[in-house]
Amino acid sequence: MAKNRGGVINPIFTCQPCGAQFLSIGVKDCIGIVHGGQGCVMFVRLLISQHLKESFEIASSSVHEEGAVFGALRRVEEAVDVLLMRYPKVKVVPIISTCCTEVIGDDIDGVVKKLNEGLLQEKYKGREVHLIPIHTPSFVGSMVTGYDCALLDFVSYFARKEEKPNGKINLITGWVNPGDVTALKHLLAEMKVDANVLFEIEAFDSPLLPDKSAVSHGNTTVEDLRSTGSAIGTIALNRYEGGKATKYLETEFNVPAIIGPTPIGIRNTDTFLKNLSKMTGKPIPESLVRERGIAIDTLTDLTHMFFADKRVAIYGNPDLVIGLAQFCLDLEMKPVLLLLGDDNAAYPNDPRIKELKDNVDFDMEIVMNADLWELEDRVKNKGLKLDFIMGHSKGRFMAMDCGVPMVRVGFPTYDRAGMFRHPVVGYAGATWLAEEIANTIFTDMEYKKNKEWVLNVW
Amino acid sequence: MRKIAIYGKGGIGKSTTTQNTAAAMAHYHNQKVFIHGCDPKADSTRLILGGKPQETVMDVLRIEGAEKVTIDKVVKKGFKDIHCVESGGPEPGVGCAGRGIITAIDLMEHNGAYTPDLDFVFFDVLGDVVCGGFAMPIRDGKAQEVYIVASGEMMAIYAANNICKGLVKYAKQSGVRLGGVICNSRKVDKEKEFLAEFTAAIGTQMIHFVPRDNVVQRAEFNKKTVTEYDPKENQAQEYSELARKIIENKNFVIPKPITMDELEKMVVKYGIAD
Amino acid sequence: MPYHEFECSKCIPERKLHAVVKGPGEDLTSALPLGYLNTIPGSISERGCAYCGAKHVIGTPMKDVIHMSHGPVGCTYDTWQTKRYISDNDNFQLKYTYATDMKEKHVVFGAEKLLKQNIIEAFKAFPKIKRMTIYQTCASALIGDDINAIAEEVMEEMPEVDIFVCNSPGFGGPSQSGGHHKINIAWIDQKVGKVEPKITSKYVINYVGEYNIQGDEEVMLDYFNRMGIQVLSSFTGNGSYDDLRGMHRAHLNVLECARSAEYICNELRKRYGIPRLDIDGFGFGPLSASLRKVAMFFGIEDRANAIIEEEIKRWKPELDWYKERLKGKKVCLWPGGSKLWHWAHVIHDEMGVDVVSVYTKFGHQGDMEKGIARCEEGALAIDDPNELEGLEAMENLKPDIIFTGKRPGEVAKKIRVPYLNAHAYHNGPWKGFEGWVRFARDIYNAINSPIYQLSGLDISKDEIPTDVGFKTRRMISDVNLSEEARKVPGCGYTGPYDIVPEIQKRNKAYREQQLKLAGESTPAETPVPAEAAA
Amino acid sequence: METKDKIEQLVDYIMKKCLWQFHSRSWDRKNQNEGILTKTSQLLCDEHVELETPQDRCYWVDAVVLAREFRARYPWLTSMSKDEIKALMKGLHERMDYLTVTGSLNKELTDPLY
Repeated sequence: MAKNRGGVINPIFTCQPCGAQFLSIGVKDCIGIVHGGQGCVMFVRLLISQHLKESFEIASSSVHEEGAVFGALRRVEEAVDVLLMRYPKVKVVPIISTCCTEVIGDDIDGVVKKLNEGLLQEKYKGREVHLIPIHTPSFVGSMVTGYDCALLDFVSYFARKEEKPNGKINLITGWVNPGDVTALKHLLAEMKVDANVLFEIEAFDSPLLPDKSAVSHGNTTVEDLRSTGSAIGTIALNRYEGGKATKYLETEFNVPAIIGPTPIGIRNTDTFLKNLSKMTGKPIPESLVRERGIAIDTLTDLTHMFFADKRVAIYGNPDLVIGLAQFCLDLEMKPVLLLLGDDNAAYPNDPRIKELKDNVDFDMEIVMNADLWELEDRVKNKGLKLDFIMGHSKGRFMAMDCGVPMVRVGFPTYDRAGMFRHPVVGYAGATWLAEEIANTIFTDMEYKKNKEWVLNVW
Repeated sequence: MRKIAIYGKGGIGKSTTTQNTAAAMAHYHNQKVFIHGCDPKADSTRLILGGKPQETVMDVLRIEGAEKVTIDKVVKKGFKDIHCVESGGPEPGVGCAGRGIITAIDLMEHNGAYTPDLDFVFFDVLGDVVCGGFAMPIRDGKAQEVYIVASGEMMAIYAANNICKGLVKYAKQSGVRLGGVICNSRKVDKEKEFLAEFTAAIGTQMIHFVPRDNVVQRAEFNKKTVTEYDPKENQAQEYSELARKIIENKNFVIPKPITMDELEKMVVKYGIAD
Repeated sequence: MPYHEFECSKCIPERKLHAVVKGPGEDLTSALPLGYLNTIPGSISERGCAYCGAKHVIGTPMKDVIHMSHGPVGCTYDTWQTKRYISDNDNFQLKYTYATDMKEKHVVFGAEKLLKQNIIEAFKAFPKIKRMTIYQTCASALIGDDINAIAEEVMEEMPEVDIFVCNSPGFGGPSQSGGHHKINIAWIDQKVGKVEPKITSKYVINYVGEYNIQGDEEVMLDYFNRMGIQVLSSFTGNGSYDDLRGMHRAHLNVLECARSAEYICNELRKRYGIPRLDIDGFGFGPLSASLRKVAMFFGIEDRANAIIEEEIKRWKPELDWYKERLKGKKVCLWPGGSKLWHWAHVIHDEMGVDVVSVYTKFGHQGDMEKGIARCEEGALAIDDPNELEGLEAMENLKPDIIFTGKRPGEVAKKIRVPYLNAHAYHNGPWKGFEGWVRFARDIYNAINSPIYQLSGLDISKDEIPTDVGFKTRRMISDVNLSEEARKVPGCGYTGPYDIVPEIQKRNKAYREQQLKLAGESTPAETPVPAEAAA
Repeated sequence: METKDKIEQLVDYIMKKCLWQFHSRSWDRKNQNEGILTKTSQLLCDEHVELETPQDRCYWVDAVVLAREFRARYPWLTSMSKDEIKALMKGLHERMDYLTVTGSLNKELTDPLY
C-alpha cells in the first residue's frame, strides 16, 4: 500500500542529486559538479561526511539569482575550468543537475558538447577529461533512483567492448558501506574470483597518517569503468541501485546479468556465492563452508531463545529493507512493517515483495512512498507494538520517544560510531547484524527491567 | 530521420503551417512524419487527427504517473499515418510549461517513440524561445534544424530575429542550424522583398513564400489540412512545394541576428513602421 | 594593499582580493577583503544556499512551529537533524520536518493544491501545534506557486492556525546570508505587531540573533531573569512563534548575531523606535560589559554588577587555569559569520591564544571589518575560503587548533590539526561565564589530547618510548609550565556534563511566576528614566 | 604624548572592544559615532547628558562604558583640561568617521536598503 497523505513528515530519503553525488565519490580522480544552488552540495557533503566521518570533494556551480532567471550554463563552463585548473589529477567530472536547473531547462548535455569541442580542446589538449551529464531532478524519485541513474550514466559513458573478455566479473555493490566492500572482497578472494568492484568506497575508512598524506577516495578507475563492457558477467547486488546499468551492459554488450539478491543473511549470501560460481565456474571453497558455519553457529545461539517472534519495523533503501526482512524471517522474527521511502512504481511488482506477501503468516504491512511518520503514527497513535526498529539515524528521535530500541543500519548512520565499518552483507554481515540486534535488545531489556535476569545464564 | 523544430511569433500560424507541410510531405512526397506538439494548449495536431481530442503526455503523467505514459496511450495516428503527440501542460499562469516540454520529450525518447523508420519529426514550439524548457527541442541530440515562420509584419520579424539570438546560443553546444524562414503571408506591402532582405541580412534564406488563401481557413474549419481537404487546391501545391524544399534543403546556417537599429532601418525602408 | 595570494588560487586571480594579512600599522582603510560576492563556480566553497539561511538557521529554531518546505523532499531532509539548537518544549522543532514532496507533475501543473493538502494534513497530524512556517524552495519559486495566497486561504478556513510564509529560494543570493535577510524582513512585515504580549516587567527586551546552540539562550535568559528583565521574545533560538509576533512591545533590542538578525533590529528601530544594542555573550569581559549596558539602560546596573561579581568569582580561577595552559597556542578561527568577531579578541585576551587566521564563509565586509579590527597583527583574513585555500593556509600557519564546521574539521583531522565545531560546539553551551570556561576546557582538551601525539608517530621510523603506558592531558599541557604556575591549585572545569536542564527548569518557573504576578497588576510599559552617570 | 598618539590609543580600544561602530550603513555609522562619542565626551567632561529618548539612553550606555574604560586605561586623561578633552574627542570622532565611514573599503555601506 502507499501512504495516503500528500506530503512528507520526516522523510526516509533525500533527493536524487545526493545519490549521484554518493556514487561519484566512489570514482577515482573524480570531482562532480552539482549544477544548482549551493545547498544541494553543501548539505549532501555534510550528510555523507557525517556518515563516513571523512571528507571528500564535490563542487557546485553556485547558481545564484541571475543564473536562475537567465540560465546558468555559463557557470557550468566556469566551474569545469576552475576545477580542472586547480585539481590537476581530476579526470572525471560528472555534471549533476538539480531541481533548480532542470526547471529552468539548462541543457547540460549541450554544454558538455560545447566544452568538449571548445575548452577541452583549447586549454586542456592532451589531458584526459571526461564530462558526464547526469540528470537528477530532485522532484523525480529519490536518492536511490539518483544513484541508479547516475550509475547508468557512468557505465554507459565509459563501457567498451574489447576483443576478448577481461576475465572479470562486474560486481555492482549498490549503496553500501566500506565495511560491506571489505566483506564482499573477502568473499571474492576466497572464491578466487577476479572482480571489478564498482563504485568502490572501501578506502573511505581511511587512516590518519603521521606524514599527513592520507585522503579518502573512491577506487573505481576510468579503466575499470571502460572494461565493464568486456566482463564475463555482471552481478548487481541491488535491484534499485545498479539494476539499470546491469541491464544496459547486457543489451548493449551481451554481458550476462544477474540482478540480486542483496546478500544479506545466510540464504541470500548462499545464492550470491552460487551465482558467482555459476558465472565464473569457480567452486565454493571449503573456507567459506567454515565461515558460513561460524555465522550459523552465532545465529543458532540467538534465534529461538531470543529472536523468535520479535516484532520489527524496517525502513531505508528498498533492497536493504527487503534483504533485512528476509533475514529477519530466517531468524524467526516478524518484520511487521516495511517502509519504502519513495514512489518507485516498480516496488509492487518486485518478486521479493510478492514472495513476502504470499508466504508470510502474520500481518505484515508494506508501505510504499512512506515517511517516518507512517511508523511513528502507528506506534504512538495506532497501537503498533514493536520490539525493535531497524533503520538509519534519521529515525533516532522517533525511536527514543516511542521507547523502542533501534538497530542502526543503512545510510546515514551518523549517531553511532563506526557503523560504516561493519558489513551487513555476506556471512560476516549476517553475524554482525544478528549480534547487533541481540545486544540492542539485551541493553533495552536491562534498562526496562524486562526479564533482564534471563541473561544471568546464557 | 531529420528532426525539425518550428518556431515563430505567437499567432503567426506555426501549427497550421507545420500540419499542412507535414500532410503535404506525407501525401505528395511519401515521407513518414511525426508531429510533436509542444504548446501547452495542445492544439498542434488537430488538423491531422481530424480534431480528435488528444490525451496529452502531461495529462497521463499528472493523472496516472510517468510510468503509465506509453506510446500506445499518447501517440495517435492521423492523416496519412502521421504520428502525433501533444506534450500538454498547465493552464496559463501556473506551474511550469517549459518543464512540461522537457518532461514530455524525455518521456517520448525514453519510450522510443521517435523510431528510426521515421523520415521527419516536427516539434511545433510555442511562441518565442521564452525559457530553457522551450529550447528543449533544439538541445543536443534533438532537432538539428529550425525553421522560423514569419510574415512581413514588424512584430513577426522582431520575434524571428530574437529566435535567432536564442539559436546562436544553442548552435555552439547542440549543433542546431537554421534551415530558413517560411513566409506565411499576411498580404502586407512588399512582404516578399522585406523578408528577402531580412533573411539575407541574417544569413539565411526565405525557403518559401506561402501565399494567403482562404482555403486554409475552410479546411481548418473542417478540421483538416488543405491537402486532405482538397488536394487539387493551388494552396495544397504551395505546401507540397514547401515540403519539397525542406526535404531537399542543404542550406543550414548559424544565423547572424541583426541589431535593433538595423531592424528599425529596414522597417522604415519598407514603410511598415506605422 | 596587503592582499594575500594563495598559490592554489593563482589561476583564479579574482580570489586575491578576498584575502588580506593584517600588517603592522594597517587599519580597515587599507586591509579589507571583498566579501559577499557571487561564489566562483567549481572552487569548492563551503557556502550554503539562501533557503538554508532562512529555514535552517533562523526559521527552525522557533520551537512551537510546523516547519514545512514547499518543494522536493531533499531540501527539508538535508536541513533536518543537522543542528544543535535545542528548545524547552522537548525539541519539537528538531524532531519533525515537513515537505510537500513536489514531484514532476506538480512542477508542470503547479503545486498549490498539493501545498494546501499538506498544510491541512500536517496540522491534523499534530493537533496541538497551531503555527506553521512555509519555506519556498528553488522548485516552488521557479514555477511561481503563490504560497501566500494558499496560506491566507487556509487561515480563513482554520481561524485557530497562523501561518508564516518565507520566500527565500536557494538561489537567492551568494550564500545563506541572503536567506537571513529575507526571513528577517518577512517576519517583521507579516507577523510583528499581530499579537499583544503580556508585559510582566518594567524592563522589556527582545533577545535577537541568538539560536540557543546547546542551550546558549537559556544561559543568557537566566541572567536577564535574575535582573528582573522580561525577555519578550528570543529571535529565534528557543523562541515561540506568538512571542515573536509581539516583538514591537519591547523597550530595547539586544542583538547578538548582527550578521543574521540585524535586519529585524534595524526595522524595529525604524518602525517602532526600539533602539538596537549590540552585545557579546561570549567572554567574561564582553559579557560583563553587555549585561551592564542592558541593565544601565533600565537604570538597574547594580543588579548586573551583582551577577557579574558572583559569576566571575566562581569561574575566573577555572578560566585562568586554562589560560595558563593555552597561552600562545595558535588558532584558526574559521566560523560561518558572527563568531569571527565574537571570539577574535576575547579568546586572545582571556585564554591567551593567538588568532593567526580568521575567515568567514558567508559573512559580509562588515563582518570582516569587525573581525580584522579585533584580531592581532599578522592574522590572515579570508573571505569565502575554498577547500584548497583552507589546506594551504593550515600548511603555512601550522595552527594548534581550528574552530570550524564538521566537514572542514575532517579535512583538518587528516593533517593532524584538532578541530572544535564552531557552529554546533563540542560540549557547550559556550555562552555565559560557566559556558566560557567550558569553551576553554574544550579547547584545552582538543589541543592536549594524547591522540595527536600518537598520530604523529611513525612506528616504522621513530623512536617510541616503550616504558610509557599512557599520557594524560595534564602531562602534555604542563610540560612547559613554569614552576610557579604549576603550583597554582586547581584542575580546570568542575561543572557537570550538562548544565542546561537546571537552568531550563529555573527559567520556566520564573516565567510562570511572572505571568501569574502580572495577572494581578500591570506594570508601566515604558521604563523609568535612567539616571545620568555620576 | 602627541594628540595623534592619544587618539590612536583610544581608537585601538574602540576597534578591539566595541561593536557599535560597525553598523551596516554609512548613515547609521555616522549616527552611532556621533551619538556615542558626543555623550562620551560629555561624560568625560562631567557635562549634562541628554537622555530624553530610548535611542539617547542606548547611546548613553555605550558611552558610559567607554568613558569608564578610557579613564581606567589612559591615566593621561585625568591630567587634561575639559577643553583639551573636548578637542581630543573631536579628533577621535573625526578619526572614527574616517576609519568606519569615509575611508572604509566596505562596499555595502551605501546600500539604500538595510
